[in-house]
Amino acid sequence: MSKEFEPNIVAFLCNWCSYAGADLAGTSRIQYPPNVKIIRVMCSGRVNPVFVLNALQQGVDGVIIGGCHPGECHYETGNYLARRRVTVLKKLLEYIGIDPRRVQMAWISASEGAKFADVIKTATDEIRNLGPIKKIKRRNEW
Amino acid sequence: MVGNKELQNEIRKIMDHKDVKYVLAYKKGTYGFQTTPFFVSKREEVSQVIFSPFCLNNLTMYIKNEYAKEKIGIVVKGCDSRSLIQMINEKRIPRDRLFIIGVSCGGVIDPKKRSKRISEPLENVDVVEKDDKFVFTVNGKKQEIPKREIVFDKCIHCEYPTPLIYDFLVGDKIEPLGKEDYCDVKDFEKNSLTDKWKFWEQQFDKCIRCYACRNVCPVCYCEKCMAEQLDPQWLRRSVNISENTVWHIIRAFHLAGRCTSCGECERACPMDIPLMLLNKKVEKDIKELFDYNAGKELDSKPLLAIFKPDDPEEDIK
Amino acid sequence: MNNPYKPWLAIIENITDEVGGERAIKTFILKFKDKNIQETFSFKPGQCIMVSLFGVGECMFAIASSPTEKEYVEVSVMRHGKVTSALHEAKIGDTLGVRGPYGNSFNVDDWIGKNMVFIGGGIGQAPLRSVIHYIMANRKKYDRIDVIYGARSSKDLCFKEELFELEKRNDINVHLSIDKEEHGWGHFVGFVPDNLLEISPSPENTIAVTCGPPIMIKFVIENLLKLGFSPDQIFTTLEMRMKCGIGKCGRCNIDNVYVCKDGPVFSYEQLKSIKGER
Amino acid sequence: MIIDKNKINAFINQIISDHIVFAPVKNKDMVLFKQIKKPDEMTLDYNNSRIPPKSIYLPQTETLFRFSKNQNINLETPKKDGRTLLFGIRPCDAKSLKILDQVFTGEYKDSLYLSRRKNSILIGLTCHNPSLNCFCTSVNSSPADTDGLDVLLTDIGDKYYVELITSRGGKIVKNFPGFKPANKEDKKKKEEIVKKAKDSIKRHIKSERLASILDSIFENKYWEEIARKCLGCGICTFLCPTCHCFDMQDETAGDKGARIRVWDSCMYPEYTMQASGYNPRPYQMNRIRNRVFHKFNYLPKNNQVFGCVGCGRCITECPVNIDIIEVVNQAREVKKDE
Repeated sequence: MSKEFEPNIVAFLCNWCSYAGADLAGTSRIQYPPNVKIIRVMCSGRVNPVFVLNALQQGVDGVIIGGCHPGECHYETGNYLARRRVTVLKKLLEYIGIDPRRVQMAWISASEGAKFADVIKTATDEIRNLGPIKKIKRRNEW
Repeated sequence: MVGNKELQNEIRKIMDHKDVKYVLAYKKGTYGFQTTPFFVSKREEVSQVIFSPFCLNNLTMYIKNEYAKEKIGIVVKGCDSRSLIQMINEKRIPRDRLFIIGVSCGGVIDPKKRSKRISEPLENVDVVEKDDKFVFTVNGKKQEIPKREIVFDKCIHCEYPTPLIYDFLVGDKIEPLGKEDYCDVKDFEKNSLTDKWKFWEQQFDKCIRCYACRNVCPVCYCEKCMAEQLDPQWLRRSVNISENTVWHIIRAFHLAGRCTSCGECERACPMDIPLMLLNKKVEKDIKELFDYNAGKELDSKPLLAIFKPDDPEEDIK
Repeated sequence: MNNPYKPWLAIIENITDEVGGERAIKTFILKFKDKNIQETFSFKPGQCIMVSLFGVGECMFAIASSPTEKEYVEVSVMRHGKVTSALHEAKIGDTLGVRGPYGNSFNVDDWIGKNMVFIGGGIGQAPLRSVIHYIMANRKKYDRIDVIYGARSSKDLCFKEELFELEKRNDINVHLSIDKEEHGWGHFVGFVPDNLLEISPSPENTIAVTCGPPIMIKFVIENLLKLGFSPDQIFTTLEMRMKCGIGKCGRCNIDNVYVCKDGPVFSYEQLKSIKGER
Repeated sequence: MIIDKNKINAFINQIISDHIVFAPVKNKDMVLFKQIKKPDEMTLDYNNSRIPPKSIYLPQTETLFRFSKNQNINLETPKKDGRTLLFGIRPCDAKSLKILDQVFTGEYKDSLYLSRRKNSILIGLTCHNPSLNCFCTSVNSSPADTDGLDVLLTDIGDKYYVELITSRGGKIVKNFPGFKPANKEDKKKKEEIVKKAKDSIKRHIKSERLASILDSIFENKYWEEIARKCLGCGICTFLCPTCHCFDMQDETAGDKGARIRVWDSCMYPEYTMQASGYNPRPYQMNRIRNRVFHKFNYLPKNNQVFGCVGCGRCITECPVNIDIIEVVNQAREVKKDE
């Protein structure tokens, strides 16, 4: 390959913390990889595992779920519930043979612009190393 | 071993109550070793009721679609009683609408294992339990087979041969037959990601998406399953490895903390997909991570609707 | 052998808003992209076409225009599910797929020389419109013509302008109705079956054709029988979920008939012997 | 004709060179029809395949046409498959394909199915050891029925007895030198084996006047009784060799997509659910009755055949022991509608 593989990453960010964190990273002009496409959700607890799987099916190489730090959820418990779900889902993915690093979770507060950039950077590097997703991607060959 | 007479008597007692719609039990099936679910609604039908090691259906599956106001009687084995506890906890059916007849069960016979040992005749069959063996009588000829070799895998590791919930118990309480050590899951976990995928790819490739695994499951009762949702359509209807895999991940995930390992999905699967290997994995994880057991005690809250502030979070940044 | 599932491409030539609101109805004028197909596409009143929106799906609609109109076909669509909603979002000039015509038809030739009574309700007027237009184009061949049509309210009337125009003519009798009293409504108020009794057409040498919601059809047929119509003088159409449109996919059977290819038109005489859910 | 068993592999090798060959392949505890590249991939020691070979001609998922949605919409029919040969199909399944042929021809011809059928040769294998739930003899068939086949092989020990049924079949046999004329002994042996197979079928449907009997009990509560324990899982329809119902769906990715068809089942509530939410067959009772009637009333009325070939798959695989033989036989005992 002449060009290095660049992963496609989708980040589901909660409206109150992580999305504001991403916003801060932008206004503070902190550089982070352009591989990530952000989808704003009201709470990390809104992220249905189906969203994650569907993203992978559509050829996204990695998914990041960003929520408020434990104890700081705008809805009090959403991120705790998301944490349980994502933990179970990742274990299950690994068991099926899909690298669990393709699904990542991070706590990013509204003031952590730098952390947001850092999370994206590390995740992008990690997922770049994993290579393009193949296993549950739709082939779309009719 | 459960006496049919005793069981029938209990059912008659239930039917004496005025507001009983029917009693769910078993009767002899249409051929060979088969038994079949039986909705007993008339007294004169009670004499057809049986219980034997061929009674493999989890009858609680029929409760999930039952919205009647009357009471329902039901015969449950140890494993089935856990489904019932789970359904009561999920408020699918109130406890006081049920008359539960527990039957102690020394293991049910796996038809797949059985067919490799004894070919199925049309009729004239019988089986009795004798210590740790089953004695089959087929057309007058007797054959002994050790239980462990012919019961379902779930029975080998059965920790609850006596139902955990019942109004009447038929048969004596039985000591656990084995211990769930998740050895199959642990063995499988040792494989590399590539080998794991290779295995599941082969399994899911067989899937014909009949959704028998869902329909037979006592706790799969969403009014509209995500698999049938059209707008947005998460799952395409085409049968290929991508959609099949996602279906099986979602199915296993939706049963996290709800599956009680009754094994009906795997038994019903027409394509022999080892679904229990998937369900057991989730069961093991949630036991380790959250110290959670589905369908063990009444009034426990659903796994994914509760949390502890110090739940494990090894991978979170 | 041609692929029977592959539609021809057609362009939306015009869109008319018939009814607004939640159960909106629009009428689409469709023209085949291929001139040859437009010229050779022929159908009989009562027949249906499958309309496709690529990427969304397909739906069967009764053709609402007359076979005598060779330049285009018309369908009237009520917003209901996925495909019809998407169709309502479509714009003039959009390309869609059309295959057909499918199903049987009203036997307009057998009815020559007879009186005709059309009883329609709501969107059910669409297939009737095709016959009415056809008969008006061949007016001399038929005797007296009555059109009884009603909807929930004046806003829900389909093909309104057209019906008001027809009303002015003296070679056709149009009887409109709405379910509930409305200010300024000069016609009948009440349900269509009641309007039918009010008008009481004579069964003598008459054919009655009815189409509309199932419950309306049920009472219309009851009332027609009361008026002395015999079962073989009454025609109606049936509806089932359809996918293939050509009797292969299975789902539209009622008893041993497939509505898509053996229907949708049935005489009440035939319907009486068809058991099964509908 | 006959062919020695040890020459079968050479024969298969020859046909593989100019056909896509499907044959029974073992997959753990079940057998499925798969494309084979080498003769040793197949197994001929089997009762019947779990999924009927209808899946070769009516694949579970099939592209009807492709479209691209740029400014100009383009439609394209998928390419046709090459010549295929199905080796080792059981007579019941071959008969089922004839029933399906009737469905897919008629006024509107299904070119996708029919072109696959037209380009396919069926070499059947006599069912010398019918399963417990086989009842082909009740539905106008037998373990050595030649209906729908091009060639029928019967295992007579160390060789196969070969019957040529069509000229297509004759051609393929002629092209391979391993086939020899049969003697009287071979023929006798074959007849014995077929008779033994027939006699070993223990289960039967009483099929006389069945369509009219069913007509008279349509409204009976019996169907509710049958449907009560039904899961509505659809295994019986997916695994039925004569069930052909399908759903059609559009799939897209970017500006490209396709309309596909996938197997559907009349046992599902969504099957008849209309966009308005109205469902003419709302209960499992309606659906199971439709299934039984389709097989034993509608098809006999419309096409003069039973929609059932007696393969027994629906009985064996039903998780709750709904047994079509009993369903039909007991239906005869039910009180007639008023």
